[in-house]
Amino acid sequence: MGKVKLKYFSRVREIIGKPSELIEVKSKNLQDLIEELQSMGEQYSVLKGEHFVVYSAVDQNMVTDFKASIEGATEIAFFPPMTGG
Amino acid sequence: MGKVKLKYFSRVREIIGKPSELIEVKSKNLQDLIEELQSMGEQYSVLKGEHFVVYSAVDQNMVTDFKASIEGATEIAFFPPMTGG
Amino acid sequence: MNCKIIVGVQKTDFDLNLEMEALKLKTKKAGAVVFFVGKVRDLEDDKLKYLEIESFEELAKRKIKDICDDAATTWDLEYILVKHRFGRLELNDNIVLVITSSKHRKNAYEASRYIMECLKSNVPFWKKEVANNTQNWVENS
Amino acid sequence: MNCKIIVGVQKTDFDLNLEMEALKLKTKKAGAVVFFVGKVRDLEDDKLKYLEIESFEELAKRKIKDICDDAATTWDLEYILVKHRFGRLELNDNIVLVITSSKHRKNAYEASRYIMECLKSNVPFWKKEVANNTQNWVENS
Repeated sequence: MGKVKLKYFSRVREIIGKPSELIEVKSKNLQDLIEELQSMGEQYSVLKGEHFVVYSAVDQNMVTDFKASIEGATEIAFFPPMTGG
Repeated sequence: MGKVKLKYFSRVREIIGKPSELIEVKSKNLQDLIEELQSMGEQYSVLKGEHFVVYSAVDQNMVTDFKASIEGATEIAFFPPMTGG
Repeated sequence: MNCKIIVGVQKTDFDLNLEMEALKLKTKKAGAVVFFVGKVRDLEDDKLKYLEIESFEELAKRKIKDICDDAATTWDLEYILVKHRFGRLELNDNIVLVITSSKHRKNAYEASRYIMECLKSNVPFWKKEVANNTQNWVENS
Repeated sequence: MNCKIIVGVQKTDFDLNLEMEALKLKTKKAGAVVFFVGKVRDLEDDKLKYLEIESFEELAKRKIKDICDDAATTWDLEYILVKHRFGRLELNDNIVLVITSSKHRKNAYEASRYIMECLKSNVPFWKKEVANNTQNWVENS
């Protein structure tokens, strides 16, 4: 795969320490991507959703199956439960 | 009893032909008052509620029992079902 | 019960922005505000010329006040405003404004619906729809 | 389905009077208009300094549009408007405006509640309450 824009929001953004980054992704699904990111730094373990639920949107579609393919994706976002309204 | 201000609203007002009048009332309850008014003209028979329900408010308190006393009242209103909002 | 209650029976129109400003002075702890506006709508099969609303003003005010008191006892509310117009109103003119405000939205919604139900049949207003070919007193809905 | 839908994700505030005028141009057959306004409220036990709302703008817009489409399919509505703000908001500032309009009030009320429920948990906004002594991301309510 090529370069993918990763976006982080709210508590995820605070823990990872940046709102977005452009990285070269090798993984083919979200689960693998999270492992891949974790090798870059411990802060990325937040994405595993062990402290609070983490949602993901791939090219602006919410994804519930973290094993679904992300091939061809250009933007992947991670965020905690939403609290609008 | 003395003079009482009678008020009519909506369809009741249209049928009786005036919004209000001040009359010398002899009756001691609404039922008798309606009879008394009817002797003044057939249009007052609308108050009997045979064509549509007619409500009454005595001194601005809604009255459901037409046999309750109206002695000492200064204002008696008659009107059809309300349609606010 | 610490609910501010405002009641009006009036010919004049409402100003939603001004009402919102007035509310905010009183409801710093409220997160939810529900406005219900009833407006004059066109008829299904005839062209409305205007709506005429007749009112028994003094009694209407008292009845509305009673309804607001009931609502304030039933739901945890910070603010209730009910203003009902009478007289001749044109298509799309505002008829009634009900504002309810509460900490959480459930109370504001439920109180608003309750107040509107009561206004429909327990408060002395009567609406007459004057159209091109018809003219009739509105029935309850 | 002939329902006008308007969606906004924005920093700027709303003007209730202007929104009402815009609505009236489109809803001559609607008698009921429900406005829900969510506003910044003070905390129970600390003094709020401000509320910070973060948003994933593009996705938020799409999700709100989906919710409005759902509502327009479920209820007989003439008009739906949802505008949600983000950025720094002060005490009593407006956060969200939901307008629903229908011939009869039941549909407008129900659709408004449905849309608000969805906005609370299905649209990517996150609120952080910054107070004198605390600072925390709001949990769902």
